[in-house]
Amino acid sequence: MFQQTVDILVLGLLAATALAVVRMRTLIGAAMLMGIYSFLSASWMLILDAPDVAFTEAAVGAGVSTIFVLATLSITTIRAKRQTKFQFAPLAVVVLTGAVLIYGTLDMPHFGDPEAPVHRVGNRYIKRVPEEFKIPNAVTAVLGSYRGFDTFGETTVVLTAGLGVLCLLRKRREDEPKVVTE
Amino acid sequence: MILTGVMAAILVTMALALVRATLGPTLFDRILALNMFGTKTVLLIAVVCFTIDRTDFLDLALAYALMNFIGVVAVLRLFLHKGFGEPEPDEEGASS
Amino acid sequence: MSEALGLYNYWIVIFLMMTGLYLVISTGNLVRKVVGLNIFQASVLLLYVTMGRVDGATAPIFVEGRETYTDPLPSVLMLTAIVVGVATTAVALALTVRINEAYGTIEEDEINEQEHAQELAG
Amino acid sequence: MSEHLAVLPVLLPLLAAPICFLLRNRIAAMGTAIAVCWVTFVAGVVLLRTVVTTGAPAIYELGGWSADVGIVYHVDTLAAFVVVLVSSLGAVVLTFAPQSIAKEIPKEKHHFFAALYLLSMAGLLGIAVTGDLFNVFVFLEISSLSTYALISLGQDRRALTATFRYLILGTVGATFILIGTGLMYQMTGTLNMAEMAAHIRETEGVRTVLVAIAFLTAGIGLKMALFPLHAWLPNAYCYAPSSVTAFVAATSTKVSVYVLIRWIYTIFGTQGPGSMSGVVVDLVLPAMAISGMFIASTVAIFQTNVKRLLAFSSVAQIGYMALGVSLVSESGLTAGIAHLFNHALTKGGLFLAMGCIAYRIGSVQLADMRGLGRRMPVTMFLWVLGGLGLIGVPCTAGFVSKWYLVRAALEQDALYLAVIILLSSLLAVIYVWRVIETAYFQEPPEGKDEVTEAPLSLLIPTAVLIGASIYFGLFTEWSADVAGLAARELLGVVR
Repeated sequence: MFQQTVDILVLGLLAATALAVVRMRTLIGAAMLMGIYSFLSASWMLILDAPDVAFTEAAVGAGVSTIFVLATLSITTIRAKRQTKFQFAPLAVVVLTGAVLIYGTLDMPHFGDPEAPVHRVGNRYIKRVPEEFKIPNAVTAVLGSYRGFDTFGETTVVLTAGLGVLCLLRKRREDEPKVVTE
Repeated sequence: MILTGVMAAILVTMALALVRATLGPTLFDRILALNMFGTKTVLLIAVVCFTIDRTDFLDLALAYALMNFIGVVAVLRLFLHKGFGEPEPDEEGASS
Repeated sequence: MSEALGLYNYWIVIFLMMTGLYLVISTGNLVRKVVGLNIFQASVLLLYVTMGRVDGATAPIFVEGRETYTDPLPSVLMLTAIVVGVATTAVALALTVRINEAYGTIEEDEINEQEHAQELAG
Repeated sequence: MSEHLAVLPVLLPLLAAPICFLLRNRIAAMGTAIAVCWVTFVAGVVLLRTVVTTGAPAIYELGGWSADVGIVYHVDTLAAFVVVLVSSLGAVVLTFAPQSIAKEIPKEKHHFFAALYLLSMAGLLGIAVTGDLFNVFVFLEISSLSTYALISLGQDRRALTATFRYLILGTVGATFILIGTGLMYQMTGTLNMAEMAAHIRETEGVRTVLVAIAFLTAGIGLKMALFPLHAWLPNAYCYAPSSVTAFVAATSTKVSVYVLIRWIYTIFGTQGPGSMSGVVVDLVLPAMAISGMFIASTVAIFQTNVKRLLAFSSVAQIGYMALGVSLVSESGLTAGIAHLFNHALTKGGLFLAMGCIAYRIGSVQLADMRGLGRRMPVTMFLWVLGGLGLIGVPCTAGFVSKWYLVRAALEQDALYLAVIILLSSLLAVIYVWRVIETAYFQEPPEGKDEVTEAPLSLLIPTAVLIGASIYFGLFTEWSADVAGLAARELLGVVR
């Protein structure tokens, strides 16, 4: 009962934050609400017994992403144009996509079901990690060894993004971005 | 039982902070709301740790507090010269 | 009733994802687009983490006296996805900075106007 | 050495990328990158030979963990074929690049170009060989992020906005793929594609899996620019640096088509009990493919920028591949796979020819190409050969794959499909003819500097690709036979 009440409350708060981000007109406000959203989703992850993700989301999602957005705002502009007219098409796309997803949930195993097929590989890890590794954290073992190649890929993604950002923001020596007339 | 009550109180406070962050109107209001929200998250985590009986996760709360602190300092540094007092411009042509 | 309670979490997560997606495709401001993308991706994390949950279990960090643990694999996948998300955000924001330098605005319609003028001139 | 062959084509460019960046010297960086690309190509060819001669897929367990807990590389004929395709085109285009980017990219960014190019190639190769669904997502993001950065190197400021649009749509596509992967994982409890396929047969008609298929198809459709989802492609191709356009056009969308084939045939299954991709294959894919073939070709006719003309032509050609994939027959799939390869050669060659033209006249507008047939005879001759390949004239590679496609349509008594294929080829005749007419039968514009032929270092790679597209049109043993072999493997017709 406790679990369900907390679920409903925290999820409701998350939904309210997401709506507030959409309604938010000022850019700094949107960035801050994004940070709040990340903090809140990180708390919910902890309630769902995923402390490792909660930790990373708080540091990377709430911390780094928000600061990136705010830094961008501080060197570009904090002005946002007010959206004049309401567009129907995006809402239609989103409602349709959401309806398809909800249709998909109807056959899903229920939340928290220990018999759900999703735990097939997870249970193998739970069984094998204490035997094969001397560390208590199963997530670390999977991240570092069983699926270490994904982690390597993840590091490469960071390298790629770093190179991309450096390449984009490096000032050209000769000139500013120019208008090429054809 | 008492933990449930505490949890509910924290969630209500979070909702109030969210309202302030949404309404603004000044940048300073938003930064304070963000900071307060972060503090409430730290408390929420502490309560959750006791309810699920894994007090070893209390370390997480420490990390959150740190993130919160750094975040607010960073925000204040970034907007040092933007002026916190006035409502933010949200329209083309509004004074900045 | 149990149907609704068992799937309630998923439905809210879907609502969150769609809110993010709506912001991405409806707004003309580049920074708000990036914020929307962030919300969209952060909500997908919740979808995965929700799947990994097991009733009555505890986090997959082994301790004495606990037998059931939640699924570690969704956590592992989402740790990767968080980093991928922030990497994408960084590149998108760097592009926004450059676009602001080149066009003097981060509003899509104003950029389109300028591009149209450039097309006619060239 | 040989037991690590499967992982070698991915690791070589991946590890060489940071080295290229750290070298900082642009000549050293580009030289290293070119050398690594060619070594990767050799490794890819050896890998394909091994897979074809042993007759069994090469399996590589990363970190020594077997498929039930770890990530495995699973290289069958199709995967090895795509590895050869990506590495060969990557190597040829990169050989073209140094001289071309010298004019288009500021000198201090050349080592970035080399590193990002290698990362993009490594990402694409990683997608080709992996047997793990989540690993596909990770490598897709590596290749996408580096491609965004490469496209943004374009000279025109519109390259930035084109990249931004590509980034938003590409990330939405990738997130759709992530959602689809999550739903598949939720219902099967595994990420290994082979194991997933086995479990999916047990869960016949589960609605969650159907939705997962829809999301995976929509996501990869965005990435491969399937017709109504192609909005990012024309401007991205148009304003990217010449060599980037050639590389991306030749490899990136093709690898996405490969991913679609892999999912439909390996995971979802196409026939027998428990096959789930019915609606996608029967209805969605053909409809998108055919509308793309017509509408994109028609739009291409009205373009005044030749690079954008070729970009719309790419959207149309993706339609041919998707149509071949959707026919679910040996010749249909062979046609799709062969067209993947043939179109990569042809379009790669054409965009390189555009690079030669941009190098000399500094523009890719149709109006500036007037009379170019006399001033740059070799380049324009190569362009014409490539254009004929786009149309599908006999003796070009484009003909071979379209021939297979028509044959597959006739096998299924779908005469209307054969007619549609021929009609849409007529549209290709029109847009290719517009360029030929401008280049050969119009007077050069007055008052412009005299233009000479492009330097050999640009012409030779162009000639290699165009020549290869003619070669594989005349001698089909290699390309079409390997494609046929891959198709039989996918359909479960064991050799």
